[in-house]
Amino acid sequence: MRFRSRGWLKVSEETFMGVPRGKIPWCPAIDYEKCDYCMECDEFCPHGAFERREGEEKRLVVAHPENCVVFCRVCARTCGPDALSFPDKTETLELIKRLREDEQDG
Amino acid sequence: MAEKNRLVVLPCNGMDKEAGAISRELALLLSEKGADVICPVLYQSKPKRYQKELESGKLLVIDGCKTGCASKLAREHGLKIAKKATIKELLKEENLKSGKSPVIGKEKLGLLPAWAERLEELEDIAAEEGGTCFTATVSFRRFAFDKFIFKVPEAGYFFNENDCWARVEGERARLGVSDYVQQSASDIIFFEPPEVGKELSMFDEAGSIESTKTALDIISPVSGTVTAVNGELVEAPELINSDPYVAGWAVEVELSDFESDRELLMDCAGYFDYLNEKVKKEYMKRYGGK
Amino acid sequence: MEEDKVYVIPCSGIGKASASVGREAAYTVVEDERPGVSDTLCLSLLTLGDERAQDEVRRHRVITIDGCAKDCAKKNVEAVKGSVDSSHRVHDYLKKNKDLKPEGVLDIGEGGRKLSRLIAEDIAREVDGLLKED
Amino acid sequence: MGSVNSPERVGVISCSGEAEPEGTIARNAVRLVMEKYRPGVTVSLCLPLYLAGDGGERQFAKAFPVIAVDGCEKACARLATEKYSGKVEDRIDIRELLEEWGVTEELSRSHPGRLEDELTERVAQEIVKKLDRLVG
Repeated sequence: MRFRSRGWLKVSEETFMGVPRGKIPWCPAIDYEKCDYCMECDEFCPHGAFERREGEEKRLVVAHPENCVVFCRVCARTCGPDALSFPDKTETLELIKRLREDEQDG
Repeated sequence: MAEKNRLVVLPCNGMDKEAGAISRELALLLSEKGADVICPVLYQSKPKRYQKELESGKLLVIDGCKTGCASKLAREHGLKIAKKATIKELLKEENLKSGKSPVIGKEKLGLLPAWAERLEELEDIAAEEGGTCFTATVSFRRFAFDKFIFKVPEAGYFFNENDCWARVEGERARLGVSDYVQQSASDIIFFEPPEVGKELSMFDEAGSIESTKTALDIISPVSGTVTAVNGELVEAPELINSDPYVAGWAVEVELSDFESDRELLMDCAGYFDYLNEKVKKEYMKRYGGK
Repeated sequence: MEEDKVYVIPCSGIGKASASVGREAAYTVVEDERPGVSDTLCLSLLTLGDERAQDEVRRHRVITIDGCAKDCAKKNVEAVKGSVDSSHRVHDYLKKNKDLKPEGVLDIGEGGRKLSRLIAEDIAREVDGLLKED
Repeated sequence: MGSVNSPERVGVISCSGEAEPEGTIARNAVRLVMEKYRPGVTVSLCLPLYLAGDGGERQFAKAFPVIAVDGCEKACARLATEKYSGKVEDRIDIRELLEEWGVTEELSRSHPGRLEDELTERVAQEIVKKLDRLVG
């Protein structure tokens, strides 16, 4: 499965469900023990969460976690060696609920 | 013959695994108790043969495994599935697994009479009252951006910020993706449905779609249990492009806690404004605010 | 129906690679596979109601190829003569050949070219069938 | 229907011209302008969608200026726009241009080679000129 990034889908919301996106720790984590740098995830992600680093030890990084769409995990499916993991969804949702309350209070 | 509520059983009849053999055996046990049995093989080539039985009785579908061949067959022929069981799940309840050999194991044979009784008493999956049949006409609000026209329903739908909707009627909801997803993903060529019976928490994946440009999950706006998937959509995923809010529904669920889910969702008016902003912002980001 | 030729009419889609694939398939049929017995014409002439083009379409068998589910080619021909003899959607081929995703609008790439050949083969056979019928 | 709420934009509609080499040049030139030379400003309109689409193309052509890029004297792109939406702001006739440039070689509609590519580039530049005049 190969997909090219297209600008049309490139969107990073400043907030998600009323919470500043930066406060929600949702993005993939790369397990560098497993990653074989096939770059399929980067090829796929239309939102530009990943970035390639030529000549560095870690040739792929999650450079723009804020571009990652909260609750989207599709890139993990493109990963052959299963090197991508995401935060726990239920915990993330609980956190968002708490932050929403804070936003409303404050 | 033609008494109402008489069971009409459509088993999977899989010949190559134990689960298939069990579904066939169960159908035969039920037939001894007076149910009509549809042979899925004959039904495929001569569906008319069973017309009378199907018109008069209530359809019980027994699938062997998750592939759900019997359910698919029923859906393809537009049959209304009243009751449904999956052998693998019944086995799981007993902490048993389906064997690879098509010969039914002894310990499992012993369970079958009790299961047959259970299936006779099985409750209908579709709510019969309350009119939860999603047939009401939907009207839309529209806004234009460039040559694109975006549609959002006027009422009855709830959205999350992943651009997925839930159309809620009573205790049930249909789920799908919004017109925006349809337009930005472009032509959709695959729909991978979730399992019927799958428990969904809010924001769980309720199936996935793939277009010529990208792939994405349908992220459920609600929590509940999947009671049906849109079989037509598996055959014709482009329905999401032509009619994302009605014919392009993906999944039907029985809601488990809509009152609390709803606090986190946008209603139609809210989503209309949200989408308007999103489209504009996206454009600015792409072209630097020209 | 006149016997001499079958029209193979692709859609005019400009924003999608699948439309380019459809056009490529049409050219393959009318130029390489079945020259002389098949031909194409500009869909826009039908959209506009050009009399000569409409007349051609009415007098001959027509096969359409569409790049998306909007079915412009099919609909525009149907608007002239009620029906088409056969219609194809590039995506139906893509569904069966997932690995042949076309690359871009201007260059459909190797996958796109293979896909267009599959469509062209089917259409060439249909052209033969339609000519025999007449 | 909500109002059209987008910044300055110009629609460019290409003749569909499947049967003519000028059609292939027209389509590819519009695509070049849209992708490479003036992204963001250029919105390409698909001609048969005037008839088969959801109304988005017609709506757009009513609200924004449109340049018609025609392959030949039949001027489908211009005529279709006039029929469904109103007048065009500017127009190009590729066959006319080719005459002007003294191109007499036979061109291919299906296998564009170096000459066709070069002509496509030149037509794209013509479109850009007209576009820039409109946007100011």
